[in-house]
Amino acid sequence: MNLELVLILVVLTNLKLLGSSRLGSSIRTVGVQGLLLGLLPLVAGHDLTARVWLLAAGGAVIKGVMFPWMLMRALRDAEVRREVEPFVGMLTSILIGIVALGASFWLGHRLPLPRPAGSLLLVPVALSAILMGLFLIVSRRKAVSQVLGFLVMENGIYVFGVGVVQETSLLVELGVLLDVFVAVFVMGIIIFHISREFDHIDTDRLSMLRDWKP
Amino acid sequence: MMAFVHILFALVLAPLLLGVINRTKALFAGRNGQPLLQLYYDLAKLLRKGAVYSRTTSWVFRAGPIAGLAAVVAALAIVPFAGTGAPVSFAGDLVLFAYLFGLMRFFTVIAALDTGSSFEGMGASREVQFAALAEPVLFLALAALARRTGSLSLSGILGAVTPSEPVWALVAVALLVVLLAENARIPVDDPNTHLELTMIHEVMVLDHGGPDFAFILYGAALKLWVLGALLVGVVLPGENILLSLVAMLALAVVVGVIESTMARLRLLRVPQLLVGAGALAALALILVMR
Amino acid sequence: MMIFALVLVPALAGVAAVVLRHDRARRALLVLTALAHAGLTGAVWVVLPGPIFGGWLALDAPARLFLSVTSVLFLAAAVYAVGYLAREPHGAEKDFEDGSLFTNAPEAVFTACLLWFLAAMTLVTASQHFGLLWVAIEATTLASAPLIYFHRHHRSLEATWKYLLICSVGIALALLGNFFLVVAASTPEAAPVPMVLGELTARARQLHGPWLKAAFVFLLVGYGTKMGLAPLHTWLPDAHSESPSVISALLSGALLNCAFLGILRAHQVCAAAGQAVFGQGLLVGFGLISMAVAAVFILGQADYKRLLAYSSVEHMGILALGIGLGGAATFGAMLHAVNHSLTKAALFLVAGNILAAYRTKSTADVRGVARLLPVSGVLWVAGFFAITGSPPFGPFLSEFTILKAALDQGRGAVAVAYLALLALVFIGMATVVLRMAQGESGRATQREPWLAVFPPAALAATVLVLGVYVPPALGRALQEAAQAVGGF
Amino acid sequence: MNLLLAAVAILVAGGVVALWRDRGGPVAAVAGCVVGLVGAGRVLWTGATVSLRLPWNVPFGSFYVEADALSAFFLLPIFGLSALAAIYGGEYLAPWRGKKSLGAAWFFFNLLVASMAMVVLARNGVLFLVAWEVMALASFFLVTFEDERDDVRAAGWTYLVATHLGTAFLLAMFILLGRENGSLDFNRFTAGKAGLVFVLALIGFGTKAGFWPLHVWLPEAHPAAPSHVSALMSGVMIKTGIYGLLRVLTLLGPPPAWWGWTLIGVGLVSALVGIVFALAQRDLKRLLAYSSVENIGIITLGIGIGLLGMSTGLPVLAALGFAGALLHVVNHALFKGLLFLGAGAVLHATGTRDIEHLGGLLKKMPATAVTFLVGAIAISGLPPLNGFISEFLIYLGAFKGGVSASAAIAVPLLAVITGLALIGGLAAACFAKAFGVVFLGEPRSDHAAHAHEAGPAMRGPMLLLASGCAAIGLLSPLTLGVLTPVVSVLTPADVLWEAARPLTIISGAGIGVLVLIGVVALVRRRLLAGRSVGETVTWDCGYAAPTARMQYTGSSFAQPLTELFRPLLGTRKKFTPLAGYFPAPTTLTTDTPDVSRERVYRPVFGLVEAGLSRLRWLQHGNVQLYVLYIALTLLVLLVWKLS
Repeated sequence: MNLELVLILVVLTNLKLLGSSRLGSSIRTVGVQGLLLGLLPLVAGHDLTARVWLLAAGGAVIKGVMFPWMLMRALRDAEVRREVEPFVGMLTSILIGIVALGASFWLGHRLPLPRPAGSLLLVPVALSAILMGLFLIVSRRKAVSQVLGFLVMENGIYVFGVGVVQETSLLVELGVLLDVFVAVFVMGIIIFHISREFDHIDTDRLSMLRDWKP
Repeated sequence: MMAFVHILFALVLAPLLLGVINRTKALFAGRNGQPLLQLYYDLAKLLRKGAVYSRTTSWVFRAGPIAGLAAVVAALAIVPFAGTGAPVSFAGDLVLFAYLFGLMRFFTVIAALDTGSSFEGMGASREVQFAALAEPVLFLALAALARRTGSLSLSGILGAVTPSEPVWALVAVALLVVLLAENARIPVDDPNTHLELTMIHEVMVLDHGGPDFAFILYGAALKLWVLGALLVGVVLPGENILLSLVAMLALAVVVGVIESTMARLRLLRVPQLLVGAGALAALALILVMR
Repeated sequence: MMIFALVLVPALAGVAAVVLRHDRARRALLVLTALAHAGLTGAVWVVLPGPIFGGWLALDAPARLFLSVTSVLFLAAAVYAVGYLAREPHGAEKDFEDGSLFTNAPEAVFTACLLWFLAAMTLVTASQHFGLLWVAIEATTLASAPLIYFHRHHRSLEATWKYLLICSVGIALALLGNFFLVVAASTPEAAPVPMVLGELTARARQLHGPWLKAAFVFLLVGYGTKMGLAPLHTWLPDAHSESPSVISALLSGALLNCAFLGILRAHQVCAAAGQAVFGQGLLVGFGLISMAVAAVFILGQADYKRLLAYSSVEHMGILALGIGLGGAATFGAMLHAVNHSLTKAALFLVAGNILAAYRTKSTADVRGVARLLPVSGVLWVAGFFAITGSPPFGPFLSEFTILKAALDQGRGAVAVAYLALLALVFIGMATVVLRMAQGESGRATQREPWLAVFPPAALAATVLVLGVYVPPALGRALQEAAQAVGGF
Repeated sequence: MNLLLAAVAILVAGGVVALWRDRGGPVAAVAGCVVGLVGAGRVLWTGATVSLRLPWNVPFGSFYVEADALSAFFLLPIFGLSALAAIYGGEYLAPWRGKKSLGAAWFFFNLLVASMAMVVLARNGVLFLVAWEVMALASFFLVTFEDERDDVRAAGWTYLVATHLGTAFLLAMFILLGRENGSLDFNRFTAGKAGLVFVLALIGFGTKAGFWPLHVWLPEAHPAAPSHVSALMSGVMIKTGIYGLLRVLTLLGPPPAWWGWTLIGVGLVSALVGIVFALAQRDLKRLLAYSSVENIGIITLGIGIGLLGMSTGLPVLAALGFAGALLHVVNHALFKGLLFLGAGAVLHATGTRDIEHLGGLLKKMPATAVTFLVGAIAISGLPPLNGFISEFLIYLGAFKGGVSASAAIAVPLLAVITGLALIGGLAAACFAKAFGVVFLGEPRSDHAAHAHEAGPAMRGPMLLLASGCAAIGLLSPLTLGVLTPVVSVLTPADVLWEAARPLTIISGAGIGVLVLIGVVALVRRRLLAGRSVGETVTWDCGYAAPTARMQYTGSSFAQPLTELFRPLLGTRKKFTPLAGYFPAPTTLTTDTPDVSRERVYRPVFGLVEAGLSRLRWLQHGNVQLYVLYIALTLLVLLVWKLS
């Protein structure tokens, strides 16, 4: 199992996310992606210290297990199944995803790493994940899928962090993980409240607060 | 010395001018007309009368004629006559000269408003309108003369007149219009109309009687004399007193002729007349700038 | 040690607030913690504690400044909160806008989050390590989200959701920015530079240019989202208008400053690396855009809490502009940060009183505040004049300083835009605020609770004093802070 | 200096005290003003410039105050009129006692006086701006004293916005002045970019002074304020704008000619527009406000002539222009203060400012009427009162220039003279209307019919001001002694004595006129002694039952002139013409809103607001959209900065 492969799998999972309308499967996909990221520290060419193992384990558990579980619960409370009419159709989404991929390769080309990392794919993949995550947030209606988008973005950053950055201290990385965990946790709570308050979780209808009176 | 003589002349002869004007008009109308000294008789009679006041009026009404007369007498002290300087003369006295008439007018107007009569209000309103337009003309004319002669006092200006130039003619015409307007003569106002609606000056003094009215008539006569003296000084400089006096009478005749040959302008046209006079004065000003 | 205490005291107090049973005890705890924190902060001014954790935590000049502002505001807010919580009903209450029933979050949660919020903000000010700074800022988001959702009705829910999502996205970008910074710091020729501010600025010359620029862009956008720079400000009016006024006061007065501090740190590194111009150009741009956007929404604003929120956007713009202009403007920006925090907090607290008395946030339905609530009315008008930069209040001096810097540098266009936008905002606010304050209220004058008027009054008084006299100690602190971020 | 600062301190302290004991307000105000008058008088008497400079702990600030002749000269009307206004206000505000907090009113009153004094004394940019803005705020709160009325609130808003925008220009101006030396102390200022600074000063100070077209706030705010405040604002506060302009001119060095021409133009237009609009008003205080625009115009005209004299090397022109302007500042403070106090007395007695509802008040309130008449004559610039003196100096300056200077300068100057003459005529008409319609004839309404004379505390100040008008008019040569050192701050003034010698004769003539009046009056009395003096109704063409409604109204009195200036006024008429042989009763209503307000400011504000509200869709409410903003911003920055 080598780095390149993991990265490519990450990209594929992202594309699948863009293409799928079933929330359940999307969550599972994100879970898979999480597990892949768990592998990342081990294959990124660091020397395998306890720190790296810990990082891998933490990543895998939180990103691969906790998040999907929490989101699944939120989904159950909200009893919704699929992303109905998103702002951007599935096919277009995939196309845009590919465009984003291209863009991130361009960006990666513009930003050569001062010190070569494990793979040339690292930076573009990370950036593409971030862009696709943003795109998911912008283009989807359901709160859950926006959280998914946020996670994809987060994962992209994680890829970059783990793959490129060696020197960050464990404390910071665990802090980051913890923060993200709490963030998703709170989001889960809010989603639960939303579903109770509005008996739907379409965030585009969460737009009472505005200064534009059409 | 001479200066005070002139004041004496003015005080004595001013009413005569109106007599002359009326005789001239009578002549044109083929009437005998009233005697030359009619105004003297009127004054004498009025001064001997009592007075009747409207209950509406207050002390302002009584003060009007007094202040008016005082102001015009003061103005009289500023105009030179027959080339000799006036008793009071200083740089910029022409401003004081003009503003004394303003003071006179102000009191006449508020005295008129004091009666609460709509007719007198109407007259007052017209008076201030025409005066507001006549004053700039007067100033333009005087400015032209001041520029030409390099002096800022009436005495200085009239002392240095060289009437051979066209400028003086223009100024003279402008001053004549001002004189007619200020003294409520045709073509601006008809002194002996009998319809209040058409009067300006007359209607303002409808309610005055007795000594007050005498003051008003006398003040009006003096005003005519003062402006006349200015005009005569412009067209006919020279030391010769007799000549100047004759010129004054001639001016009265001219006014009479104008009154007999012209009709009173419609009130809406009067501003145009004054603006026209202003144009002449302005032209004079441009000419003296060379 | 002292820094440690500053962070730990509120954190532990927060835990205690969860376990405590009685409301009174909890409120006492809140005020006591605030006092303790303020006391410690005061002590910091006397004896400056040295850095700990190998320089990860330290109180340099900017940190001291922002820490003090935060602490003062929190004290005022805590006192106000006691009265506020006492006023708030416990059972279900009727929403005054659409009449739906809703309940408040349990007071324990509220107080606890409030205290953790303070802890997080303290950590932000104290942390010199970029990673730690990021963690702390994200923590402020998480701690404050439940506070915004104190009134559990759908509007505050919506506001919280937007706040959480938008800020998380922004913060995530900031995280990437941090990683970029690490990359920029690890060049092959030299040993990698640790992420501690001191080290970075000291060895800034060997940072990798393009990556540093990219890092700055990401940090600016990320923390800028949190700071409320337009067009990233979108969460701000919603959160401020829907959260309890005491929270709005803290968000506007303290939290935005913390995000601003994050940007300042990044700017410090840029400046040290000789990339100052690059960053300053961006800051000037963001500053003017923010002021313009704020002006757009302040003109004819129908909700007075949103009005104050947009005014915060405007003033964040002014801060960015000040740093962007650099030089003397940096001092102005620092001074303005202090002035704005105090004034805006006072205004939000007063807005809370008005809201309590009129039960509406719509400016159209509020009349005669000066008659109904004499003290709040006076504070409302005074605060308006202060926030719009009229003498003799503090903000005038800082805004004037920034203007002077702009003109002295010959940036006429910037100065003109700055003045024009300030004037626009003034007109907009004057229209709303005066309409509210003046006229007949149609009701009998109310006696205002001491706890509700004293905190804003104290803050307003401070602003007035700062307008006519800048204490030398503060002046020095501002000077040092300005020098620390590359100005003077 | 100490006396002046003490005066300011007394005023501020008294203001604070007034918050608790409002009766302390006027007392402290009078006390402070008296002390201040003594201080200012000392400066003018000794002719020594006193100054004080203390460090002040704000950015670029220093507590640097100085009283030279110019400052002291402006302090005289400030303190003098304020003291009288305070006495007057004590009685004027009495009806509100208990209904409103008079304490606040007096707090702001004293603050206003103190800040005006500080504006004149300040020699540091920050200090000046603080005083300037405190002055604006204090007066704003005084204007909105009756804030339960919509028109008052609207007026307050207009005033606040106008003054704030004006201040913005001053900020820039001071910074530019202090740019080279990095200090905002006046003595460190340098005249770089003088032209720009002049323009900024013209706009910034012109807004406060009320130059056309920056005057829009003036006719709104002055009527709205309580009358003693209107008197103060119109009498002295707007003069601080003139002071500022003069002070800046002293810092800018030798002026180019175009500054002079600009001021002359601005002054002429302001004066003409001001008086024409004043003629068209039927609200007494609004009329007075517009006439303030006119007088400010005359003052500006004088300053312009002064600058022209400096730039063209005609010292006489310069000295006369400045002297006239400065003297008119004091004169206007006297008679405009007097007139506003009179208007206040009328309002106080009748409850209306609409002159069409007044009339016949002379019999009800004789003292007010007499003083108002004095003010009216004086403001019309008629001899023998003070208005004529200052206008005469300006006339004389213009004439001297027009007579001696080259044509390029002379022609415009003589045109200016014509303009002044027209303005004078219109002013006389305007105030004949104001006095005549309000005080003469029969009462036009019950309000007027049941009026009562004002109390002693209100009459006293009016009498004092009236006698002030007479004194300056009849003793004008003495003013030169005060004016010369003040003028010499701006330009060499030694020529002034020579040039202004006519004042002696003028005052003589004035006294002469008064004597003549006395003589004629005596004659009249002798004549009427023992003769029948009857009473009857006014002659109305034999219609013997005149009613008050048959009187000429103010509007109809002014109609011929307003008709003449219709294109300028844009008066709106609503009239349904009579029809048929037996026409139904019909009405004619006219109103004259401010043209620049209606045709310029309102549309512009409307456009800006409409344009900006289009951008509101930015805050659309969709969180997706908001995240999109973030993404786009990021992409734009990356693409822009990294490629």
